[in-house]
Amino acid sequence: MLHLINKSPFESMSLEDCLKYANKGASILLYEDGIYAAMPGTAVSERMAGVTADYKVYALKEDMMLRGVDKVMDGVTEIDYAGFVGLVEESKTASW
Amino acid sequence: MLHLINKSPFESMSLEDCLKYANKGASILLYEDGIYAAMPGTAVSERMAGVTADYKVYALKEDMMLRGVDKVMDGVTEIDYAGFVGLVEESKTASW
Amino acid sequence: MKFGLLITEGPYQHEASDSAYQFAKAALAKGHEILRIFFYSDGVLNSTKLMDPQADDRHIQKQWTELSTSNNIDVIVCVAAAKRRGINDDVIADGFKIGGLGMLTELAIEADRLVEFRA
Amino acid sequence: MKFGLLITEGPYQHEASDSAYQFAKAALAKGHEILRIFFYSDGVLNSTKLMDPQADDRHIQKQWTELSTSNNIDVIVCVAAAKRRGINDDVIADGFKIGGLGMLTELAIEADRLVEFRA
Amino acid sequence: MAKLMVVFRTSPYGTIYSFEGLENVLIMGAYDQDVSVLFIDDGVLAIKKGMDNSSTGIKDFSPTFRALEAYDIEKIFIDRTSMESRGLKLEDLVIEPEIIEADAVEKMMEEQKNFFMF
Amino acid sequence: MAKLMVVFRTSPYGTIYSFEGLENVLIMGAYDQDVSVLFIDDGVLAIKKGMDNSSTGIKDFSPTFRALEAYDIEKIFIDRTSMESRGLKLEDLVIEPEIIEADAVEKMMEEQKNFFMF
Repeated sequence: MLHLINKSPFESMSLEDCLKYANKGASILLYEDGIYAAMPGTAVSERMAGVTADYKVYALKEDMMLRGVDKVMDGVTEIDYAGFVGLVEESKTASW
Repeated sequence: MLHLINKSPFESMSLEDCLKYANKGASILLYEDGIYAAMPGTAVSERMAGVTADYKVYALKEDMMLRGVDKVMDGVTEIDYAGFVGLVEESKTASW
Repeated sequence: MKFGLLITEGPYQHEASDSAYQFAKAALAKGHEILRIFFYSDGVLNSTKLMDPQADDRHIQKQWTELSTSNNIDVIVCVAAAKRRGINDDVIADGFKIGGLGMLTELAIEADRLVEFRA
Repeated sequence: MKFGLLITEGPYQHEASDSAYQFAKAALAKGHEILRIFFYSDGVLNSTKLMDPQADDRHIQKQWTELSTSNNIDVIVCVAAAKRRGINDDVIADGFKIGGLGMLTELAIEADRLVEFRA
Repeated sequence: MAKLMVVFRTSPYGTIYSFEGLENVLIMGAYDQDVSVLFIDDGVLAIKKGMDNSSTGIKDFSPTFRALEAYDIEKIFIDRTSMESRGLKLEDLVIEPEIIEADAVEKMMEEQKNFFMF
Repeated sequence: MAKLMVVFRTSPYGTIYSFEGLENVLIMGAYDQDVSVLFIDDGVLAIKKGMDNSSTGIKDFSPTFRALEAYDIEKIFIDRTSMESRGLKLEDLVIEPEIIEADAVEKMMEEQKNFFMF
């Protein structure tokens, strides 16, 4: 399953909600304001390190650029919209 | 100051954000989906007991009725829209 | 007291319009003056006369028009926010006026209390 | 693959429309078929031809119209959601059609993948 | 018959999603498919008993959930932790969904042809 | 002169609030009032350096924040904890607000004739 997260981890529980149901090994794509979960050195980085150990975590490059987020933390893979489409080819998607 | 909270405490950090800035003794009005913070017996009830010790916490009766929330936890005062207007008469308001 | 209201969400999608309407009625009932109701962001969508909800639902635009005309309240739709959302003179209902964002600053200067209904 | 897209937020207010548009372009570029793009909830507001954003901003309705007509994609605006938000035949732009909610169920039955762009 | 599911995960009234999600379920019921409904997170609040819209005029749609069976939609599930963390028991709800555990949710989603989240 | 303030508390682009809040600040600058701007919570992300809209076409409004001084708006503040918890330092921002502590925020709001939150 591919889980889509588009809300800031500092304001919304949507990522935590998703993690209650997502089985280990599932894919999680951070896009729109979900990007902020992948920024290095934040108050959620330690939590996110645990998430990247259990899930395949991606961040959408176009939304990173728009927000001035030029790098993501270790364990997160940057992909573009073509990569987003590729993930959807592989799995059903849940939008949180 | 009167702080207005209209989001579910299970999904949004807006109440916690507000509490970072609100000095003890300030008023907090829970309305719309903010009502759920005042429901007894939930996962946030213990946290809310601490909040009611430090702040004057109100819940909007009309939004309780709409949601089928027929009672609020100890320490929270039910008010109607006339009471909401009364709180605004007393203080400036911040909408979170 | 002199109240000003700011509404930044669209009708039906979010409860903000409903809450603001109930608040306005309660404020008037307590003898307060509402200087202006200002619609910004998706709030501008409250003003379209094309709104046509189900018969058993409230009609949010008509509620505002009735409140505005019977209490002589200035109800302003921000022109910049309206244009990008497809609200213009062709669709705006009676009781609403399209106005500049400066009218929000003026409201903040004049009102004793500004109350914001937002997401 | 056969894709279906569901969009439930209005233009400009939320990034959902922009993301869905970029996704649709990328899916077409990879050779996928988009069976239908369905606008529900505030998503219906993407369809108004009265939309008039600032000159230096993207024009979201025109983007959809261009995508729809040049790729022959079925772009449907839910009639129930549209009516309560003031979207009807008077304001709907070329490339969009107003349709019943059943067309969303049909899309879910037909599409290999349904992707939802929401708040 | 395609397996289709609607997942309710937002609270009612504050936003319209659960109401319009319900409209979607009712239409799906007319298509003779294998339709399921699942309540998780704040979505469980949409089926709480005792809603009363008399003081606001906002449309109360909770009675319509009771009509789901009349639309031949009988596979209705609720996540236990979502319900319990909001202080709700089955007798607090206008319908009686089957309780499932959180780790069954993703599998249930995977089994569908497609699903919606509202 | 009335004391007026705009508080930015939402992240940019995901929703339009910070962009339309900025439009509001610029208009306020034309009214010869005592205007302040405060960044808290996710609002601090609106003034992050390095934004690049070339791949999406969504309007990049961060350069406009740099124009605030030209509009005679010089009282610009940022909450330390909001900035630090998002891994940001002053040099990461397109403007240089004055850093304040969280317990000063409510007092700053109280001192205004009125304020807006976006």
